[in-house]
Amino acid sequence: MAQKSWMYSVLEAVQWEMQNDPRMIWIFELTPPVASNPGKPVINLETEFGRKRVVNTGIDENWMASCCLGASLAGSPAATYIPYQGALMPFQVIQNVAGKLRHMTGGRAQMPVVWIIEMTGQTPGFAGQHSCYEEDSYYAHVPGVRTVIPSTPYDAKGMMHAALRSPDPVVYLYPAGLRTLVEDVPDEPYEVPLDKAAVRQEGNDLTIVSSGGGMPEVLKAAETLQGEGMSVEVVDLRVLKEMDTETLVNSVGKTKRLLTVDQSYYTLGPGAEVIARVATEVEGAKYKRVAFPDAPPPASPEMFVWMRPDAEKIAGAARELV
Amino acid sequence: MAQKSWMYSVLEAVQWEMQNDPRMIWIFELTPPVASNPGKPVINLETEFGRKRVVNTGIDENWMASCCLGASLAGSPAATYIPYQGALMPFQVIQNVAGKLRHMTGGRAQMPVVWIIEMTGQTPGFAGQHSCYEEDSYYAHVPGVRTVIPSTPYDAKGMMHAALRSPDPVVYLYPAGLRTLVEDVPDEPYEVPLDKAAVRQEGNDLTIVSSGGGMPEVLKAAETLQGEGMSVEVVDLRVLKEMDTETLVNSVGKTKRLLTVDQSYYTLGPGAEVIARVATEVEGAKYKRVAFPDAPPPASPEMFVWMRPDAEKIAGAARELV
Amino acid sequence: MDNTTKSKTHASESDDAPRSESRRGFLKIAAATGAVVSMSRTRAFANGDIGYHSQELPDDKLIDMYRTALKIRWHERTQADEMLSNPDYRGYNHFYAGQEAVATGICAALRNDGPFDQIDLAYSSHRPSGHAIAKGVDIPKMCAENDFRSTGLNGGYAAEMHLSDPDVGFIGADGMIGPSMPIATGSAFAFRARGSDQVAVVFGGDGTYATPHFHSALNNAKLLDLPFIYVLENNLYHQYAHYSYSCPHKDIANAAAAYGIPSRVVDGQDVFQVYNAAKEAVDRARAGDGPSFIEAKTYRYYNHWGAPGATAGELGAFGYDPLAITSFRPEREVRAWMQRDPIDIARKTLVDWGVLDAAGADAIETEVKAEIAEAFAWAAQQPFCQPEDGLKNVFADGAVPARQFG
Amino acid sequence: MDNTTKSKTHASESDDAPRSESRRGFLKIAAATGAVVSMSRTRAFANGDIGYHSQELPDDKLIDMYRTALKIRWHERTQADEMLSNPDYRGYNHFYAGQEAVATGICAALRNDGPFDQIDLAYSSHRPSGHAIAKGVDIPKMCAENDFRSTGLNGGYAAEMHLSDPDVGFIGADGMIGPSMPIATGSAFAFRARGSDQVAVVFGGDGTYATPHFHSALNNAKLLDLPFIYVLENNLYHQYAHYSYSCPHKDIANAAAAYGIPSRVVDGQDVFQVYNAAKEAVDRARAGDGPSFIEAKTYRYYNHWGAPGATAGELGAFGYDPLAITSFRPEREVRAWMQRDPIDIARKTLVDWGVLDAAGADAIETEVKAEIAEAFAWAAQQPFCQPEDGLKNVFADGAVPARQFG
Ligand SMILES: Cc1ncc(C[n+]2csc(CCOP(=O)(O)OP(=O)(O)O)c2C)c(N)n1
Ligand SMILES: Cc1ncc(C[n+]2csc(CCOP(=O)(O)OP(=O)(O)O)c2C)c(N)n1
Ligand SMILES: [Mg+2]
Ligand SMILES: [Mg+2]
Repeated sequence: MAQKSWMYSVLEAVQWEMQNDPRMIWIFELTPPVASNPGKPVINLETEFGRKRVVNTGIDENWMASCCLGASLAGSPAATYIPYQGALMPFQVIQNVAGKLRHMTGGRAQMPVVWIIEMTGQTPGFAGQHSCYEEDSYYAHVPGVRTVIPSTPYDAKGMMHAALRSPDPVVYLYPAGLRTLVEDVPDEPYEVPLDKAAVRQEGNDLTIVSSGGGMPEVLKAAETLQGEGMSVEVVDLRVLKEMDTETLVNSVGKTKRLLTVDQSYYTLGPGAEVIARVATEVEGAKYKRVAFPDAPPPASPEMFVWMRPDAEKIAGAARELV
Repeated sequence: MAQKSWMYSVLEAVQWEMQNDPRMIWIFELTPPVASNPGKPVINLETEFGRKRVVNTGIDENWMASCCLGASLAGSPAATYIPYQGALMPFQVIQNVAGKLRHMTGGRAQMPVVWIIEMTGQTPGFAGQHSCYEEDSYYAHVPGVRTVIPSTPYDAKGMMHAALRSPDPVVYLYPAGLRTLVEDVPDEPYEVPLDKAAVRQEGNDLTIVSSGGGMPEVLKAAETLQGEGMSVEVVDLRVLKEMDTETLVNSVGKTKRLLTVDQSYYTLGPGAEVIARVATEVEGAKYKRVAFPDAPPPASPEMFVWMRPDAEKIAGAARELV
Repeated sequence: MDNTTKSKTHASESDDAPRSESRRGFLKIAAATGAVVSMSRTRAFANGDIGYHSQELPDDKLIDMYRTALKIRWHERTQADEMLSNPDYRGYNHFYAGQEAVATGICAALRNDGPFDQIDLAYSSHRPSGHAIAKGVDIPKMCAENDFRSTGLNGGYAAEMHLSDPDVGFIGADGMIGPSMPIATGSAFAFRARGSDQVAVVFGGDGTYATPHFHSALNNAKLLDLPFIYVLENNLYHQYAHYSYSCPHKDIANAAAAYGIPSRVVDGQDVFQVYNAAKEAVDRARAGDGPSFIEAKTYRYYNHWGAPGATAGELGAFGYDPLAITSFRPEREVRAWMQRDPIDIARKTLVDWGVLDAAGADAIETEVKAEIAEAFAWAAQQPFCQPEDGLKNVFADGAVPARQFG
Repeated sequence: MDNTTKSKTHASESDDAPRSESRRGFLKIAAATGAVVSMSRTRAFANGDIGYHSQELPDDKLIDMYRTALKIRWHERTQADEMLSNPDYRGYNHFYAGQEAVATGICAALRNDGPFDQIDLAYSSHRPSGHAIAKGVDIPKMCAENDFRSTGLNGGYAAEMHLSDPDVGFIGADGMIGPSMPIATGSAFAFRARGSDQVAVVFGGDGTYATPHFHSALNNAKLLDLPFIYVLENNLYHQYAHYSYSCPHKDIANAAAAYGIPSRVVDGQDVFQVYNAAKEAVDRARAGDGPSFIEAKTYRYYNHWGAPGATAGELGAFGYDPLAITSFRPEREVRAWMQRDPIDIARKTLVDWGVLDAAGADAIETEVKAEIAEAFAWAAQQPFCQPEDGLKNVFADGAVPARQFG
């Protein structure tokens, strides 16, 4: 057990799995699989496992993702890290091949593959393509792929173990804004299930549901609101596919107030699905959605910071709802 | 005015625009831009406009879509027909370039481009990749692109004129199951706006909202229900981006019952957005969603037909809701 | 007249190719004279620079290849007849007839049974029935699958375009043009990473050339020296367009050669020449010497999809294809290619080599026809699928909820 | 010592290249001896088979090219200094210093003003400042844009990676690697369809080779004979990887040549050689003779992004790049390339040709420095953006609703 960052926690899981399964491979493009953490050994998958199992490739994210899929079909667990610039390059092969292949083959295809897909959206100053946060929805509509979005180092490690051991393909979203999070993470392997939301804080007046890069600001807002005497329940989706409806319905059944928070674009952001699932089950509840507007993120920090949901805006919406 | 099919109506609009703007181009892959209609001249864009403006290409839908985008940036209105097999091949360029470019350039980029993207999902017997119906959600989450999905020949023609004249990029979804629809369509050009839903039938007990390939079965169900004495309001979204919230809220404000119907997968199907938009505005309403399950469509007709929403299932859900 | 029974005479009458008693001699002389593939001959010739691997094969292996090609052919013909004449039959196909030598020759050079971590893997296309049979899938189960039966190879989920049987290394068909090539390189990547001598093969049409995946697959296969073989079946058309609409090369193999990948053009109508090329490519891959590209010049006897223009009981489709709309392939082109039928060529060669006599060849054909007829008969007796099963197999465990009822 | 002022002496001391009084003679002799690009010389040489188009240019055009290259250089240096020493400065850049001759030489062969339906269009990359200046964008506005000002070239929406100015045919930068090439072919497609003699140019790095878009763009440009020029700036690295990690060719031009596209390697440090190649490609495109590919061998003096490892007031970055993590380019490599500086080479050549004398060249440099300093000063005075404007320009009309407040 030690304080570890999100990425160190992930690579620790990957390292363990690669040590224990000599078939496993890793493909990267710009970001070498290297992580360091105070008081812990540097992890460098490339030097540890060699350049046949861990390969640095050119700018072709669709090939990276496809290659991992093919490796998994040949019996090698496979993972790759797709930088946010290439986040949608492999979309078609994940949506139209990987997501359908088990079903299309009547269960014959086994695909122990994990695509770590970086998401951005956290940094002002980078326009459009370099600060968008939108992949969650695209991937969550795809059937047959488990789309997860851990928001803490602990979950990141446990879900990576679970993902690498799963025979199902996993889109593992990594909001780069979580890079700076640090928490106590066990050294030994453990699994966090790929189908459960987490109640981060219990409360009775209001349920706030968010995920991934939205969580830090939600937790900040919840703290403020709590200080003002509001009893806030905070749910971290963690899993977008299959979404854990039960946790959502139970919570809003109790609070009768649901605020969803997406860093993703408003239209068909994860919050839309959350509200739709709850609204068909819970009667008489009230709803509000906070999200990034349906506009690309502009370069100008003045514009961007105003558009991005943050703790203050979230708290404001919560006050209006309760 | 004559009875015309969906595709004839579309090509009539395209033909008119190409005749009136010699800069305009069309790219195709398998489906030559040819349509015939009883009592009307055959339309063949390739022979009429020649092989420089109308080009048959290889299997590279991303190039087709990109090429049209580049043509539009050079001042040539451009359109292409992407067959359903390639429906997501051009996703990244539409999502990450076209959708963001006007905004990223501070309004400098003009993109009079229309991507007709075929959707399937209507025919039993074709597994997974050849009978899925899912593109609506992927494209609707993209900002900066008008995503429309006309469901009648009349709208198809009017929206094609509007789309080709729009300086905004348009994803124009064509559910291939609508191929057989025929209705009276004017011969002269006219526009149907790219931002308005259509109330197909007025009623007070229940609002059913659907779009595209879902509409024929919804209308059939509404007829059955009407026959049973239920007063059903039917809304055809027509436009997924920007979705016409007002029409939805007005309708459910009146009926207090909302049933959404998607041929698309359940999770983050258009119905989720419809419910979420209404639920934040209308109090005390009740909701139900009918959708294709979160599973790829299987080949077996027995399985597929059971999974696909149809008039009977829609009517059943409506009865439960009211 | 049945072409196959008269092949020997026919060959001696019409061919001006050099002759020899022995297989080796026959091929050597053909090579020495630089004889090349020619459309005007019914006899196939070795490309001068191809090794003579077929001739070293034991008779039973050669006969197996002939039998495999025949199975593919009779599966095609029987299914076409079903589609054309049995109103209860629901299956469909992208027929492979005319191309049998390619699948057969390639798969004959692969390891098709054994533990999953030792066999070679084949990725097929939207036109998979030939590849599936050549790789060794169970034909009755495949027939049942093609007709949406719950006991089919893939439980009725797949039908033709997604046939898959990992047990024989047939990773499967794929309805999309393009994605399978990079995916197949991934299997090759895994083999190299594991230090395995397995090989990954992908079958793709001339239509795959234009896809962006062509570049991705070849570039990375070359950069990483992957044990990967790209078999491009150039049947001249992608759907209704001649390949010159999408490719500036006459020989697509030249495009692959530009990456530094050993690439060759092979007569796709001669199963033994295809085998020769495959053997070299497989040997190269197993030795760790990287990828190969094989362009097989071939032709399909039917239209792109289904049996439009075909007549029950007759081989090939010459008639109108309503799907083609504006472009048709000339009937004479079809007939010209049928003069160099891969089944005929295989048979003639084996008879010529003394591996089979006409009676033996006929007997095999009779056996194969019966086997295929039985496969279709068995398939037709199989149960339909349970509707609710459509919710299974989305993930490894459990089923997803029904959503269609609200 | 300022390299530029001593260039003439330096050249005469270290060069063993043939000499001639006249421009024409100089180049002819260089060509006749088959002199090729060599890293060990500071002097640039014509590739033997390149036409001598630069020499035919009027003096003012040649001087313009020198001035443009200088503008790019001083924009880079000034911005780097701002980033390194002005804590209020918020802009960033993917610096282009070292590659100035490429953008300058290419754009000098293009039509950069006139009505939109007559000018040539350039598509840039994530490293756009050089291309933007060479194509003629307003430098003060560009500086304002890079610092997120509302009066910037693109209203503060774009910043560096999306600079765009259709008025000068600069369709714009693109932060993604790959998509711009097929898009650029689309503009060329439109020109051909309209019977226009306009040309579309795309600038891409060596990193673009591995993208699937490389194949799409070249294949379709060739098939349709599009007036399209692909300028590949091979600066040896894509981000932190040498191009040999992603490309099996030493000369990427060979990959393009495989499509049947006229392709050449050019010394990317010599603006006049780049111009020569561009002129031929543009002439070919305007004449309807299809696409061209130009690989310019070049080098960037700074690290991939921003100014890590650089020192204010000094050209280039030699130090540690914290983003590189595991791979670094050798400092000696940087210094070796800086020996063949494109600004020095342009200046020396013009002095050698008698177009400029040292004093004239110095005067231009002084002017350019002042112009750039003014541009930055003006930009720093410009207003910041209005937050609500972020909701505009999503579509041509109106604004989208705010959603961030619930
Ligand atoms: C990405 C994609 N686009 C379009 C199609 C439609 N399609 C199916 S088969 C085919 C032609 C394939 O031609 P080729 O690769 O030559 O194979 P052949 O049919 O000749 O065996 C096309 C275009 C598809 N399946 N996938
Ligand atoms: C699709 C995509 N993947 C990854 C990146 C991240 N990225 C930005 S620049 C770059 C390297 C580009 O190298 P090159 O094309 O040689 O241009 P250079 O930076 O050398 O000018 C990469 C990988 C990107 N922008 N787009
Ligand atoms: Mg073909
Ligand atoms: Mg580079």
